[in-house]
Amino acid sequence: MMERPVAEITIREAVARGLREALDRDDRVFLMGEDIGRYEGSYAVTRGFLADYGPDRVRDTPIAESVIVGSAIGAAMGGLRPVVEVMTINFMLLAMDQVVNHAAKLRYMSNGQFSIPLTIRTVTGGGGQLGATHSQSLEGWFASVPGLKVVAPSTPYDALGLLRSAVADDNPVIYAEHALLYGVRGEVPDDWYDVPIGSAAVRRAGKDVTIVASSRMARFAEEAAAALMEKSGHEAEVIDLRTLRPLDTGTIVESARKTGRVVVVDEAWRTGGFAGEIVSTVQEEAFDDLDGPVVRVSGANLPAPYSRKLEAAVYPSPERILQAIERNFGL
Amino acid sequence: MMERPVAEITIREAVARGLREALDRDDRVFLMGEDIGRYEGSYAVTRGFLADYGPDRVRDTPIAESVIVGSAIGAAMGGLRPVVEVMTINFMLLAMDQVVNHAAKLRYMSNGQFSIPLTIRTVTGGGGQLGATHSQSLEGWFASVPGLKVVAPSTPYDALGLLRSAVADDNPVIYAEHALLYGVRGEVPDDWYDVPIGSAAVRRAGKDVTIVASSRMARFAEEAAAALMEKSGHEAEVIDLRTLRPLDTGTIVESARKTGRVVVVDEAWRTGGFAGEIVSTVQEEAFDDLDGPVVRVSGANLPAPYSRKLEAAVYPSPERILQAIERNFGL
Amino acid sequence: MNLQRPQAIEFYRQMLLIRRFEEASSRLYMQGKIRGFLHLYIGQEAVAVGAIPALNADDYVVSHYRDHGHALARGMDPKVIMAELCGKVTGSSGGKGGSMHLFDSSRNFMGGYGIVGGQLPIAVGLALAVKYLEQGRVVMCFFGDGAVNQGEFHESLNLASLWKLPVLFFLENNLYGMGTHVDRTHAGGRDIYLTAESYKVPAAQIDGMDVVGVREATTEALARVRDGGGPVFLEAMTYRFRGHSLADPEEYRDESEVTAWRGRDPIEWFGELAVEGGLLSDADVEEIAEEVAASVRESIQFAENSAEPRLDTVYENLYG
Amino acid sequence: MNLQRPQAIEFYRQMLLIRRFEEASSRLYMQGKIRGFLHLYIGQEAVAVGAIPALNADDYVVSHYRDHGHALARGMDPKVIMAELCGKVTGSSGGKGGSMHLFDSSRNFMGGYGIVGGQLPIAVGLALAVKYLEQGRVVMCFFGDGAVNQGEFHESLNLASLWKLPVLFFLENNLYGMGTHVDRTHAGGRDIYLTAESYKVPAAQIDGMDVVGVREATTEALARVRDGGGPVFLEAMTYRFRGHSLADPEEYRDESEVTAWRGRDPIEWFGELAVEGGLLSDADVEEIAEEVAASVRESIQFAENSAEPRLDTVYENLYG
Ligand SMILES: Cc1ncc(C[n+]2csc(CCOP(=O)(O)OP(=O)(O)O)c2C)c(N)n1
Ligand SMILES: Cc1ncc(C[n+]2csc(CCOP(=O)(O)OP(=O)(O)O)c2C)c(N)n1
Ligand SMILES: [Mg+2]
Ligand SMILES: [Mg+2]
Repeated sequence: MMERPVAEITIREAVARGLREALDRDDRVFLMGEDIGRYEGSYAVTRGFLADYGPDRVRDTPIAESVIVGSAIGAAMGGLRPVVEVMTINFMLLAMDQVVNHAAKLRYMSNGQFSIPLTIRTVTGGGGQLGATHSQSLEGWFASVPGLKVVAPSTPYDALGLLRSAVADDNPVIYAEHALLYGVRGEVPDDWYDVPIGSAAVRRAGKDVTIVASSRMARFAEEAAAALMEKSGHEAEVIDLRTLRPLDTGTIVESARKTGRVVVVDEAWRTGGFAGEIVSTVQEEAFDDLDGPVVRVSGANLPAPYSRKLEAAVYPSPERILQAIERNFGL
Repeated sequence: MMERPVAEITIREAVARGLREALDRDDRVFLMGEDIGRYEGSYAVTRGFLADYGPDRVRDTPIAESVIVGSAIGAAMGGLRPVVEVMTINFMLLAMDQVVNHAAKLRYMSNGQFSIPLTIRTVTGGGGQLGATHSQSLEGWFASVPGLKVVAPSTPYDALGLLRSAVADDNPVIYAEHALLYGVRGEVPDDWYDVPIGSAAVRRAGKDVTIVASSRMARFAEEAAAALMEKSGHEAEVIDLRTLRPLDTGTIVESARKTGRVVVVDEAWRTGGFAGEIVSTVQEEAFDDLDGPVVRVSGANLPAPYSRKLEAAVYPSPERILQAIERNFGL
Repeated sequence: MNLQRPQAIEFYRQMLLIRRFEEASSRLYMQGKIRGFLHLYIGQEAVAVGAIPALNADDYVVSHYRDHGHALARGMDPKVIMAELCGKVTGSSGGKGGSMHLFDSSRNFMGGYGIVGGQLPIAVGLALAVKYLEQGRVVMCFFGDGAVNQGEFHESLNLASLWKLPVLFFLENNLYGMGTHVDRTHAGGRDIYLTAESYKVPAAQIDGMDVVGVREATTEALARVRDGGGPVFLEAMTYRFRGHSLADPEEYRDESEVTAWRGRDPIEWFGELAVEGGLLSDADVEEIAEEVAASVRESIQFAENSAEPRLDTVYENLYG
Repeated sequence: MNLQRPQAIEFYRQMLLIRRFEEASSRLYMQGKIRGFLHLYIGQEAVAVGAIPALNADDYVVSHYRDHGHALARGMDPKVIMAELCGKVTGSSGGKGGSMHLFDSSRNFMGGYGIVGGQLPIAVGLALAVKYLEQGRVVMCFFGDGAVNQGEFHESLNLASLWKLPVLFFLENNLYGMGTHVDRTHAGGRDIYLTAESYKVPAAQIDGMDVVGVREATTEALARVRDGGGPVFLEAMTYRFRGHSLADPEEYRDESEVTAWRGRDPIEWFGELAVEGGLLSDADVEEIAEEVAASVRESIQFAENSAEPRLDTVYENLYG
């Protein structure tokens, strides 16, 4: 069989491609959000969409996150498959009730009479000096809510593959794009594929230590793994979760059993962060194989300060991951 | 010294007493919330308050959680010490932005120019067959936010002592009352005391296993400990966290080192729940002393079903705690 | 009163069914067979019965936590509702939803929402789907005077008006949100429909105790919504005769106010009028009463004889 | 124009300071010395300068993320603002806040809010404190046309009106929320002040390019608020000459619209008028320009020469 061509595109382009496909393949799909039309997206993902699909399918909304999300839920109940953009995950705080009390619960409370095929795209993460109100990583909260699914791609391949799965899913999916990954390039086949929700990727195989992360932190994990190899020749296995809910515990636990050493990297605030779920699961399932405690490398317990220097101090970095491995496991 | 009298009162009475004291002692304290005045509180905590303190200090609000909390934040910046009642923690979802982006961050973002001496009383927990939208335990989310403090008393003594500390605190404190604990009775001294925020209580000393919990789950833990003793003579140490943020890790870790076996009980959804924080901390700090993995007994990964039978299946119970101890530790 | 006999029978029967059903559920609550929060519709029957049957079968109804009356008026089976209130497997959600969260997809009864104001964006979204799919349907969305002050009210009216969506916003102004009088919660005053007009939504206030008037106003409003000009807003002035929920100590309303409104009981009032006007005979009234009583009895028996849900079904229908 | 020379000098100087300050911050942004989101106030200077200095020293000002102009008009030191924008330890928040989150407690400048609409409840709460403490102060709260559609706008106007709180709600209607025209976001239409009236809040629309008119309207409104009758609402029609932020590709506005509004430049317009009317001489204008340029230069130097915050201070001022 001849190999089909494979293109190098950015995550931004991968998301845009996924959205266009979704619009092309199914009339019930439409996009809705602040400044996605005329302005073409605050992160320029929907450039050209309004011109190509028109205002019925690419809907600019008022700045009113609660009714944006709530009406998308209603539209989903009414037979559509909305793909909503909430400009950043920080603004999801204004739509929390609709997400948690309605999107996540309507199917269960109606005992399956209604389902909510809704994708909420939103932008997560810090590191861009946007200050405390604009730099949060709240996807862990959503990942704790039964009824939701949560994905957070870190490559163009996954961005497209997971978007396909999200749009095809009959459940509400939070699709978190990292603000600082839009320009990341990677190969994406022309052939159709998808990335199933709930499957992690082993980015790099290794036998000495497991690094578990998602989104931008997964890229940091790869860098740390490369640096570790460089520095001491130790092999880190890097697991990119890709999906936070449902969590691919199988892949995590298998790796933990193999390496006996696990580092969880999480951009969110350390205390109460989703890293705690992974730590808990690993020590529940692989306790006897562990050489020592599962280590967390998390965001500091601080609102993000604006100053570049201070901000750099509060987020995980490849260096900090490497240090944690060295310090805790003597590798 | 002669002992001052000690009265048996309910948690409801303890909270009411603390509120009255706060109103009596400091003119800057006022109460605000839905139906706290004329209706006298949906859980009858503020009975008689409107008559005694008048409508300036006991303020009925419209049903508008965001402006209730947001205006309390503003009032705190303006020199008052508001004590807000958000009828239940489920409705906090509508005030999330104000709590997370403002109450928690204003002091830090202004580099200490402003502080937010605000207490938000709210009602948490399930088990009352109120259905999925009214049965959540979201205090763990708040406990993950830097800038907030979170307390969750389980006795009248702590309810009063922690309320005193909350009202005296210059930071925003989420004070979570469990819906099903209002009638719990306990001794409360007439003498002044407080319960400092950030200190857990060892409810029962033991050497065989540590049970960590808060709010209603702490009471379940005590029941389970008693049952364990009864059944097999094993001693469980019960730690009632009382405060979720800042977490009293010292008390937890010390006990974990002693017993080597730890169970964390959390009413919230298992995946991503705050229990994960405690598990992570314990295995980080006491790994070498642990006999086996830290065990979580949590709420099911489900919206709360209404039916009594189904609902009973999704929450932890003393029996389930006991079973978890027996199954995991062979006690 | 320009009314035919079959219509009068329907009005009377449906209102009485709601009344008797609610009385029964109140009794079951006292017996501990229904639990949680229970919000009765007693006193407001003329609104649901005047409004909802004016819809087509494929239109949507969106309610809040005080939803039994709306569900019954939409034709939901009393048995299935009662079973839900009792947490039985035969309930509309198999016991998973409860009183505040009734759903019936076969009747486009879209819920049952426990969060004050939370149903408004949902209704707007349903209307968006209707318009997008060119279905020609209408979404009738109920809410109380208390919900009007939530931010979502504002966001929803604005969006529906902006996008000219087919929603009939149906406010049941019973003067209280739980224990707080509307005069103490809404700056615009008691005439909330005036607030709606600021969104360029045509609005009117009607007597919510007069089932005939409600039907007339609803029919007119629905025609207007179907015309495609966007949402319409109706404010029905009404009163709940009982407490906010069965947990309500009810100490915030003057005896005299309650008595005055009870004097305007929508069922008695309509019954008397219909009998006087020769539309209903005393025999009709009695027959309907018996029929309704039987139906309610049947619903209780059905609920009590139904099984509790099986434990192993608890994880069902979380994801689809 | 009934205006004295000192006043004219002040108007011109303050507006020009904002303009030059913003131009400078734009340059520093291009040089990578300011980062994150940067929202310039250029074009809207007449609003801040007309409105804010009409306040007393103990009144409160609440702003949003487009806050430099408000901060400067309130008398915040340009050096301290510029240092904050550059993330330096000498900044108003020691570099922890950034452009969207300016604060100056000594001037009751209460922030700097990054969440659209989020500042409105805060302002209402400040007003509640003022009334509770009988301080006789006023809270002046700025927000944009985009914020009007947030639920918190509704909740805040309602509560302030209901409780008759001393807030002057100050809408800067620059016709766009980011890239979306107000006609496509607000059902009530472009005249948003009419919406405010439905909350029983006295409201007026004014020309936001005319600093004198803004001052007059503000002074009148403030007197009214101080009278204790509750909030007042002013809508200043204005325009931002630059993009929403420095990340804005600016493709959503017609060239002709931008040109027309630039033709109404509030600083040029006032300068010409004042010179024609003999209130300012050409020499004055030149002198002010130099003074302002020096002040801005000084602010840049100050910021650039200031140290970055020390790493070990990062945990400071989280809790008090
Ligand atoms: C967001 C939210 N806040 C508070 C409540 C508690 N609550 C339930 S019903 C109610 C009163 C609502 O009054 P109204 O909208 O007038 O409807 P009515 O009960 O009169 O039918 C309140 C405060 C809730 N369910 N949701
Ligand atoms: C809740 C929320 N949603 C979205 C944003 C992103 N955002 C920042 S400014 C803005 C436009 C606001 O427009 P307007 O209120 O008119 O103020 P202007 O920028 O014109 O001064 C948007 C959408 C935000 N900061 N907060
Ligand atoms: Mg009401
Ligand atoms: Mg604007």
